[in-house]
Amino acid sequence: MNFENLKRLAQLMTEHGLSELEVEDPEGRYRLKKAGPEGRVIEGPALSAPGPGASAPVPAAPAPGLHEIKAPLVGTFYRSPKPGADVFVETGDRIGPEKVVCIIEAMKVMNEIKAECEGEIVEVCIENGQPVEFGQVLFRVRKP
Amino acid sequence: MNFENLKRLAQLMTEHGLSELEVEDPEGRYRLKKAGPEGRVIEGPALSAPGPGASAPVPAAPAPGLHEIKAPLVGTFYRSPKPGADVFVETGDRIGPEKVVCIIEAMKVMNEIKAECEGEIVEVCIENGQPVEFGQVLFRVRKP
Amino acid sequence: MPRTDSKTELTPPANERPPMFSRILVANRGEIALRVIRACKELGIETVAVYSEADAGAIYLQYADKSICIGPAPAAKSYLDIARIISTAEITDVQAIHPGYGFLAENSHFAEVCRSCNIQFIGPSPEASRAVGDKVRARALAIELGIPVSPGSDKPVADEKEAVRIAHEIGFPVMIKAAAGGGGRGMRVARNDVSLVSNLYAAQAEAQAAFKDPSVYIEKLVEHPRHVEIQVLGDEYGNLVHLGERDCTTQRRHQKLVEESPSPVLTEDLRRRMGECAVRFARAARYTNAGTVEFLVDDDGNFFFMEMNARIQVEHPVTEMVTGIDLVKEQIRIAAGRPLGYRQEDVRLRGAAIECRINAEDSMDGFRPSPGLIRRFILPGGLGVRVDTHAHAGYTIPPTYDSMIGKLIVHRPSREEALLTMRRALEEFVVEGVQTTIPFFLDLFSNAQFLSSDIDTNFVETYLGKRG
Amino acid sequence: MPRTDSKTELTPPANERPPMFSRILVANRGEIALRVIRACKELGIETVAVYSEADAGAIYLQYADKSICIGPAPAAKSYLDIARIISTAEITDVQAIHPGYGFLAENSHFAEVCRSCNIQFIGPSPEASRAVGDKVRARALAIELGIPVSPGSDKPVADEKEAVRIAHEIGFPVMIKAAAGGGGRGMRVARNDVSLVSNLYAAQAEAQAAFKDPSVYIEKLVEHPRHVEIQVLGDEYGNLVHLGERDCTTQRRHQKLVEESPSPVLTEDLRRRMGECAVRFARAARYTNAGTVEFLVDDDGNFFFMEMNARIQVEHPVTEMVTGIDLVKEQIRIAAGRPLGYRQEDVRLRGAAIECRINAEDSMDGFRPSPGLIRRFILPGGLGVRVDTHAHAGYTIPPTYDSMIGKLIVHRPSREEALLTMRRALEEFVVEGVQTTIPFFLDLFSNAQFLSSDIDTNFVETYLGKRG
Repeated sequence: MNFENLKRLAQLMTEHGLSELEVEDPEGRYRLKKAGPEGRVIEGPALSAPGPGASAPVPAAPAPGLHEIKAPLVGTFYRSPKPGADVFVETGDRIGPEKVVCIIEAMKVMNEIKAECEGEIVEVCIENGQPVEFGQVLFRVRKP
Repeated sequence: MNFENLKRLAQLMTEHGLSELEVEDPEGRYRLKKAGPEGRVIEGPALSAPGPGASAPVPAAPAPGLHEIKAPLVGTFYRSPKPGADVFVETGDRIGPEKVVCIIEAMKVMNEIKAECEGEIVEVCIENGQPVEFGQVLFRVRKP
Repeated sequence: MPRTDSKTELTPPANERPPMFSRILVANRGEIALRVIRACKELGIETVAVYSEADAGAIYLQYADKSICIGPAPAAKSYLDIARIISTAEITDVQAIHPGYGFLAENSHFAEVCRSCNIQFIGPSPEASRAVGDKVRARALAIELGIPVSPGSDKPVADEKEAVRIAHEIGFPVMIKAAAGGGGRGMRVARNDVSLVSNLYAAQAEAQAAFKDPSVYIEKLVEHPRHVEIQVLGDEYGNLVHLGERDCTTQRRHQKLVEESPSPVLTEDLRRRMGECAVRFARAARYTNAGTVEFLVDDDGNFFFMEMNARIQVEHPVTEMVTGIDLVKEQIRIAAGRPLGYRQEDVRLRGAAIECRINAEDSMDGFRPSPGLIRRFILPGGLGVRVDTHAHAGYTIPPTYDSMIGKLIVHRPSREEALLTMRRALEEFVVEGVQTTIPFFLDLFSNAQFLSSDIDTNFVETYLGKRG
Repeated sequence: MPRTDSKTELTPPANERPPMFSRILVANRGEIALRVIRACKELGIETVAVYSEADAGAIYLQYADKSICIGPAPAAKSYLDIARIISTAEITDVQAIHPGYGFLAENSHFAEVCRSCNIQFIGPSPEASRAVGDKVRARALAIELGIPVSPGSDKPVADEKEAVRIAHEIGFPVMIKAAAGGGGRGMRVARNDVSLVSNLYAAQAEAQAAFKDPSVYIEKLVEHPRHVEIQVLGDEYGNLVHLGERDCTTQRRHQKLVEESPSPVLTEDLRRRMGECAVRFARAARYTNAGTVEFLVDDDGNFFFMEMNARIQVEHPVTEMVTGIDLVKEQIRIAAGRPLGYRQEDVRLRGAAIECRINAEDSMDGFRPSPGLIRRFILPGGLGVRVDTHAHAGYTIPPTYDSMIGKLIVHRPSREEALLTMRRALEEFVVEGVQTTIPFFLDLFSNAQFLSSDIDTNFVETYLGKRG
């Protein structure tokens, strides 16, 4: 990717007060858009549900300053290695990247999910035994 | 990427008060948009024609400071009372509100159209014998 | 789907067949203007669309070969102004005018002006239009032809005494109707002498107020009536066929909301008899082009002639779906002097079709019109779904005209399947920015009484009353 | 439109009929996911839609009862990931999976995993899928059943000498084909000994590069071939019918662009014989559910078996229009163990249907994909028009998957009328923001050679070459 070009395009926008810029040439295609009150685009998918049976998840905005551990696959979420056993982690626990935080069962396979980050568990977002979809937030972590 | 062109496009926008600009030529495609209150993206009817046979009239912006005499009905526009006779008005003529400026024929009826304004005819917009639709500009008048 | 290669009885010699029109003016707006433009495009005919300032810039105008602004928003100065429309026809050099429905469609004076200007009016002759348009004449003609009408006074009742005499003759319950009436005003039901007398005066007062004419007449009330109408087509050579029925029992304040074909209550025998009556009536009125004969049908399968509509109807698509016949193309072909090309026995009804009128009205608030900008508009699609609409995301519904923004039509092998397809199509239909009748239909298509068609023309009002 | 009340020969006892599914997972995206959801809604079956992050927020997902994100944009980690899909099926407790077309639709391993997990795969059994999916086995089976195939080497040619011997045996021109091939790679035509030898090496090199397997075989070249395929449906009780043909001769680089039914070149006799061959093949392969047998047809009306596709095809709507049969519902019913409910003689073809694939591709620039935001999207409508699309104004076409954004299908009483309806529908179809194949189709539907269907599978490339 040509970052030099991108930078120059962004500068050009600032210099000339542009809110949107699209360039397409033999090298590629670029589309830039400035944030700001005037930059709101009304066009495009609205948030309102179009009909009955609507169920598309609206991703919640992440809490500021918190890291999210997300489900890397779809399956059933388990907080402990087996029924009755202690949970892998609890809120308040300090964790490291290698720490197993939960299991996601998919097709009878128990997949151990590692934290892959350092910090303190501040929220467990899913109840034990509940299904999770890809990308769903499992835990929130305050990084040190 | 041709930054020189982009810069010149951006300058052109500033000079002429453009809010959006799109250019497509053999070298590529450019789309620029200015920030600011006029930069809101309005969904809905674009200016481009959607299909073949498009023919909806795009109203021309009135020249600043000029008054327009518009067709009050649909029919055929005649500049003189009968073939071969002198025209009712010519550019440069000073007119008053009661001055008949043309005839519009509809269903064999010759409807005399009065100026309904004062001033000087600066443009005759329709040729003799041409059909006109409702609201079409017939004459432009500079008011005193 | 009848093919045009089958033989007919009555046709002009091949060398005398007039040529097809090369250019037509569409004297209407919105979805029916688009419907006519579509038919013309497929027939290779150029179109001239007319529009008022309220419709300037509408996308459907761009599908016409030419579009001409004819006046300001009020219909009286644009779509209803005969001079402006004829003048446009002359400057654009068209050979024919299609009036759509509403506006000038059943104005026999307009048809006469067209004729005097040597422009073909796409519809019945002014004479036929007048003959079927006058309710008293039409009823008399039906009686003369032996077509059942509901018994009644046939002319305004002079006084209370005559009213009671007639009511006893035909039997209670009776309907008191304003002679000049329409739209339900001046209409009263009486079930005994006492209510007859009191309602007689009330109806006369209402009629006077509404139509400046206190005349009322009396008809036997058809109880639990269903509105069933027969589509007819007739050419210039005396060929007349009917294309089955449309059941329009689902109405609110005499406005049709749902139409279907076939009717869930017609037997094959009843269909044949009603069809024969419709054709007999049209033939006697020397009716040509597309027309609709309306009947009421009671619980016992008796049917009663109401009136004939001398135009293409809003609900024509359900007939198109079950017959495969393009009614608007047929109108144009007939007006151009082409013979029908098929006989009654060639017409086959296949499957079941249902139409919902999608209006920009708030069905949660008394069907109050809801004009404005449509921000989002996602049409249903897929197998068995047809949509006729001039609207789209970004279209602004002007407040000036009627509130219909489209028609959703489904066609499936059986009524049961059609109902299911309609429901899922309604669920898919997304309109944001204005209120529509879609939520009303979603309710309706979950109502057991409606689904089993155990209804009469009062159903929707009763249902809404219960719901509200 | 066959009704389900006609009698069949082979049905299970009424008391042994398995219940209909109550919940199905749709293992696909875009228009075919929406197509399956529509069918389920009409059958009263709940749906679970799966989607990748690239499709998050798509409107069609909201028509499903539940939608589950299964992975990131790349198909290998979402729509092609068997474990993720099965895992979703388990957590959502569905009884069956509809694979749509593409992705896992013809993956017999996936069908096996479904079976082992006690989930009904909506399609043929893994055994039947494998039997028809292996080109060499399928060809051998066709020969065994007396179904015409184009003469050829039937197995990879050892060397130049063998190639020449076989070419002389079957006669020039011949086609050299990669054994592992597909999509036109490793395919060469030879018209004499010299070009055979040089093309043999070139094809082997191409095959090695493309498939890591240099094996090629030789077949007689069918000149001026038309691609005509037969739709079959088979239930679990041995009932098998064919639903007529689809003519898919209009292709570009082996990608179908236009499909129609009936084929403009098939006689009633040829249709019957091809249909019988297709059913015979399916029966021998113990094929159930919906499948398609592809043939080439030459100028003289000879037909040659090519292969059988073990899935619902993109172009299935044209068959639905002419037969009135909802193929996706039939797939679901068959998978649920329901008998077909009609026999071959109950299947009637009515009128003519044509489909255009509307792709987000710039047909002015080598059909380069054109993903991005659709700013404006106005669908054609009216009589005879069906649109299957998941797109709408405001929808962003992800660059990750195929470029098809919808299918435009028309159905009219005759091919001539269908062509006219298609042209006007294409003219109405407004897409702004991305380039589409609509301008290409508008050109095509004005081309005399195409309109008269005087074409073969090379037509589009020749035509584009001339046009360019």
